[in-house]
Formats: sequence, structure tokens, C-alpha cells
Amino acid sequence: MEEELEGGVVKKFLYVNRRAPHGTIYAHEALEVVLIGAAFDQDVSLAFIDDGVFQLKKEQDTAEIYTKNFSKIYSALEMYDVEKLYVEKESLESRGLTEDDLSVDVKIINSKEMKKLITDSEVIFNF
Amino acid sequence: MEEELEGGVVKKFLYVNRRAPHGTIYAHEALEVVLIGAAFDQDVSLAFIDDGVFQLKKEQDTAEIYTKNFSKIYSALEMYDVEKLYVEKESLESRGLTEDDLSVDVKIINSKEMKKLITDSEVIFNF
Amino acid sequence: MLFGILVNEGPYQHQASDSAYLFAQAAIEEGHTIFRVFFYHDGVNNGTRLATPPQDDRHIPNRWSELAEKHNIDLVLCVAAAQRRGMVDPDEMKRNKKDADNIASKFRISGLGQLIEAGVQTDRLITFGD
Amino acid sequence: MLFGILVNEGPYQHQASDSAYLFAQAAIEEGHTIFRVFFYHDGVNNGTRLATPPQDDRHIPNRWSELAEKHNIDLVLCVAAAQRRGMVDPDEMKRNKKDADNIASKFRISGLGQLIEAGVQTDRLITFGD
Amino acid sequence: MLHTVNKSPFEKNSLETCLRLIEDNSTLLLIEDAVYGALKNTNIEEKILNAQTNIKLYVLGPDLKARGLDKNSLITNIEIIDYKGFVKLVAENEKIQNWL
Amino acid sequence: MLHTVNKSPFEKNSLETCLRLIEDNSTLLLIEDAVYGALKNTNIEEKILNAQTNIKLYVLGPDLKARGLDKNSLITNIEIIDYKGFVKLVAENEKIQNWL
Repeated sequence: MEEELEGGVVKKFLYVNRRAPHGTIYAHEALEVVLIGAAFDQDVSLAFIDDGVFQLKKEQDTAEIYTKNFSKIYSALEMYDVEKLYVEKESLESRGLTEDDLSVDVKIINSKEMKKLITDSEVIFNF
Repeated sequence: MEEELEGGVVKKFLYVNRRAPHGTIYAHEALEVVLIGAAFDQDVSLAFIDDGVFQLKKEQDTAEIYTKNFSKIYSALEMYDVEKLYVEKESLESRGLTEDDLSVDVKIINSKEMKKLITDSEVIFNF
Repeated sequence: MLFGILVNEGPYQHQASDSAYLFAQAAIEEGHTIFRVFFYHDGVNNGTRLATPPQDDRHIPNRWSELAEKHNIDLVLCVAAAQRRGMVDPDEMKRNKKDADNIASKFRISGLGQLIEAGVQTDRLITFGD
Repeated sequence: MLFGILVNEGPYQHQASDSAYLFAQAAIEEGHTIFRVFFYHDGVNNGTRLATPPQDDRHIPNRWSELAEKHNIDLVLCVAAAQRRGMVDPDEMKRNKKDADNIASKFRISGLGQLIEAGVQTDRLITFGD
Repeated sequence: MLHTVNKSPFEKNSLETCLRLIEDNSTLLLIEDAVYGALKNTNIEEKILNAQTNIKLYVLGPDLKARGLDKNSLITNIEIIDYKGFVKLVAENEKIQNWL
Repeated sequence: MLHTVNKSPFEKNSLETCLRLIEDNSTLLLIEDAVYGALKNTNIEEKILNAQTNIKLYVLGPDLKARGLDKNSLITNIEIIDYKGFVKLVAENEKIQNWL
């Protein structure tokens, strides 16, 4: 415990995104956490599960509902050194989506691999 | 339309309750609407569908979570002349409940009858 | 036609208030009248004048105030729901001995009877929530 | 052990804040330390001092204030979430030119870095939400 | 009668319950996250196709567009309308049921 | 690893997703409306029974009691704990995943 209270500790952070964008603010405000968190030099991964995969859908255009189109931020994550984006294959497929529908480069993994990603993480944020 | 603006109009009100109690406040605050609404001399029915059937479960005791035990109010509804309580059979059965589990007298109806109840209503409140 | 609108969620967290606003605006443009917008549950939080959303985002409470001002719409926060959640007008402030109020322009606090009345007196009552 | 708690929903509407409070209380009784309770999303609404729940009901914001007072717990409202939702402390009031503040005792407003820090510095971070 | 659903059918049971309790010849409008229910090739597509034999389906265009979807993403015979179309549906139908 | 779920499995997909993504030998605690998932004779009972072969199941007693349920309402081999038991599970398990 002593060690964890020091400044230089690096933990494996996992952000689990399970909600569709726009219907609620969770996806948008989760992204704000990821951006701030990027400054803390932790080992960061993002997981997109269930309706969370819809966050990455290409060509979102919120002009007609007058909300912020935060979907553009996903493609900017790389600049913040947030590069490990994982999408669960089963979630994607049951929603009729393919990799081509996504706006950013991600690694598509199956449930078994997602299970391991979760287990190997140290601090998990759920939004 | 003219007629509807007058004082004496009686409409068929239906309160549709689809949420479990305690996890959210919807069931509780819906009941507050029913109680206030009872003073307006409308034709009132309550429908319990999906997790809404859990609202009527006997022997709820919120002492250990320190919230209000509003479940007692359901059995007092009769005093407010709110007497038409309908529970969907399919919702009850898929949740492992029977009529004996319920705290108040209700009419248990099947989906087909519930469909008709909804269709025959004029103003529907959803909580 | 006379419409009543029920909003059951607060601003920003859920799309409910956005959808209700865009519906109200379109209804007015189509020549209908909004009898009342009733804010229940967390919906009462739409009536705050203390919000400062980012400059490039919509200002949900102000947008309601402006629509109400322009089209004379009755915006009602449920008093019981408002008390639980800390939405206060000058009267409630005095009554509950608070040191501040936070209600925005054109909103008023009143009882659930106003919702029932909207159900009785309008041609259509539509609900937006979670 | 050092615990961090994240609360993502406001008072009363969801059980999240109740569960988080009872968990925090039990953790303290078991000899653990609450490093911080971070309120995000609608969770910031837990920090209002303007709520007046019915007398026979629990007072969620006051209960947090009292627990924090007694056990020296850091209660942090996310500034960005608070701005969207109208939660204001005296500093924010000045900065955003508001005419009132509404924050309860022992709560403070700060940035999301405080949440990340809780993730890094605690032994366990637990989330309560919808 | 007009029914609206606003929840993703992959996350919540609102659409399923609506389809169980909606009368034939009713109108169903999908708004907010419920527009995902109109997507083709999903694991609920068949439920929608079955429903279409008895009810008329609409989706709210602005919500569809916000989510990066368009006509090509959808099951056939679903009509895309804007907020004015939404208002018209409410005016045309004497009663409304909102499945939240 | 400790997993918690707080949603009714009849309303939302949180429990289902948790069961899909939980490792064998993990601990699962049902709180808030998720306690309904521990009921016997439901249409999801079999999923729970299957899960029990690989994971250890707990429910939060205060939430159970609030909903009018007790040990007799539940599937067997589910342990009922109080908030102190909840804290102990969090302390005992190095990692936590909260399915909301």
C-alpha cells in the first residue's frame, strides 16, 4: 500500500463503455475522464461492450438535435497517447455492425479475450 | 375540444407502472401522482407491467436501507377510491411470483387484456 | 390542438429534456398550443438558473425560459420533487428557511394537481423521460 | 485499507447515493479509510444545501456532510459536471457571474483529476450509479 | 393509437414490452436510443419484421442522424420523420402511450 | 475479482453481460434491483444456476429485505450478506468491476 501512495505508480486503467451515445451523457462525460486521465501517465485501455460500440459509429451528426458531437473526439484519442481501444466482437455482431462502421482503429476481440482484458486491469471505470 | 376544457369532464386515466421499487424513485413518486389525482374524480386504473409487479410484493421492509417504505400506500389506495389495479400475468409469472405474493387485491389479466386496457384508456401516465 | 408535456429527467444526463424541447418547438411551429410543461422527478432540475454549460453547448434551462417567454408557456416544477432535489423559488426559500433560491426565469413551483389538470384539459399529454 | 467511491447519480432518483453512503459508513466501521467520494454526472446534485426532503425521509445531502465532518472525508463535485447542472460554490459563483451559490457544507468543487487521483492512490475504487 | 419507445432494445426491455402490448394497426415511433432498434442485421431484426405485419413503424430522423445512421442502415418500410412529423403523429392519433 | 450488478435482469442487460464476461472463480454480488435476479422460479433462473457452477454468488440483505424477499425466495447456495459483508468482499478482492 505504501508504494501505491507514491507519485510514480503506474496502474492499468480500464474504461468500460457500455452505453449508447446521445440518449444519455455517460459516453460523453466518460470521454472527458479519459482525456483528463491521459495526463496522468497511467496504462490506459478502453473497452467498448454492449451499446458502447455505438459510440464509435461513423458519421454521427448531431446538428438536428443541437447537442455536442463528441464522437469526433474518439479519433483524436491517439494524440493523447490513448491507443488501446478494444471492441467486443459479440456486441458488434448482435447489433448488425462491422469494423467498417467504426470511425477509429480498434482491436476487435471476442468475449473470452474481453474477459481477460477485464481481469488483467487494475482500476476499472464504468460509465 | 371546447368540452374538454370544462370542469366536469371525466377521462379514463391509466397509470402504467413498469419499474421495480427502491432502485429508483419512479414507483414512489408515481404513487404520489395517483394520490393527488384521486381528488380529481377521474376514472382511474393502475397497470402493473414488467418489474412494476414487484411494487406490490408483500412484506417490504426498508428499515435497513433507510428509505421510505411507501409500499404500505398501495393497500390504502382503496380509501382514495382507487380500486382498479391490474397486474399482467406474463410479467408476474416470468418473475416467479404468484397472486399470493402480492400485498393488495388486484385483477390479474393476460397480455391480450392488458393490450385492451391500454387501448381503452384516454390519458396514460408512464413512470 | 392543446398539448401537455411531462419531462421526467434533468438536463444533460438524459436526452429527455432535449427531445421535449424540440417537440414543443415543432408543435408551436405547426400551430399547436403548449398548455403546460410539467417537470417531475429529476425533471425539476431543468429549472435552475445556476447552470453554466460549455459555451459551445446548448443552455437547456435558458432555452426553456426563452421558449416560455416567447410563446407564453406555463413551466411548472413539481413542489414535492423540487423540495427533495433542492430546487427553490423565493417563496419556498422563505417557507423552508433556506438562504438562497435557484429557480430560473419563467419557471414556477406548484403541486402535482397541475399535472393532473394538464391530463384533463389538454388534447394530448406526452411524456419524455428515462 | 484506502477506499475511493464514485457516485454517478443524484439524490433520491436512484438508489446509488444511498448505497454509496451505507457502503462508506460500513467501510469506516470496519476500520477502513475513505480517501475521497467523487461525485460525477448527476451525482453532483448530491451536494446541494437547498434540499428539503419530507421530515420522515432521510436527508441525503446532509447525511453526506455529516459523515464527512465526522470522519474527515473529502467530498468532491466534478466542476464540469457541476457547471452543466447548476451546482455552484462561492468561487464558481463569482467566476460564472451567478447571483447565488447552492453547495452544502463539506463539499468542494474540483476537476476530474481528483477522480483519476482516487483511482491511482486508493486500494479500491468502487462505483455506484445507474 | 401512437406508441413511442426511447430505449435501445439491446439494453432495456421497453421495445419488447411495447411489441407485446401494442394493438394491431397502431403506430410506433422510435426516438432517442430506440432508433437502434430499426437497424438491419441485428439479433432483434426478426421481432421488428414480425411487428411490421401489424403495425406501422417510424423513426425520428434527427435522432437517427445523430447516431450516424441513415435509411441504408435500416430495415425496409420504416419511415423516417422529423420533429414536425412527430407532432403530426401525435395530433393524428387520439391517444399516446410512451414506453420509457 | 469482485463483480457487482445493480440492475434488474428483467429490465436491463447488465447481469447478462456480467455473466458473459466474468472469469471462473470470481465473486458476484447482486445489489439494489439486481437482487431480483436471485429469485427462484423466474425465466432467468437457469442462467443463474449455470453461473453458480463457476462463480460464487452473494446478495445484499438490506436490499433484499426492502423488496419483500428473504432466503426462502431465493435460489439455493446464494449467500445473503449485509453492508459489512459487502465491505469485506471489496477488501478481500484485489479488483472490482461494477456492472451498472
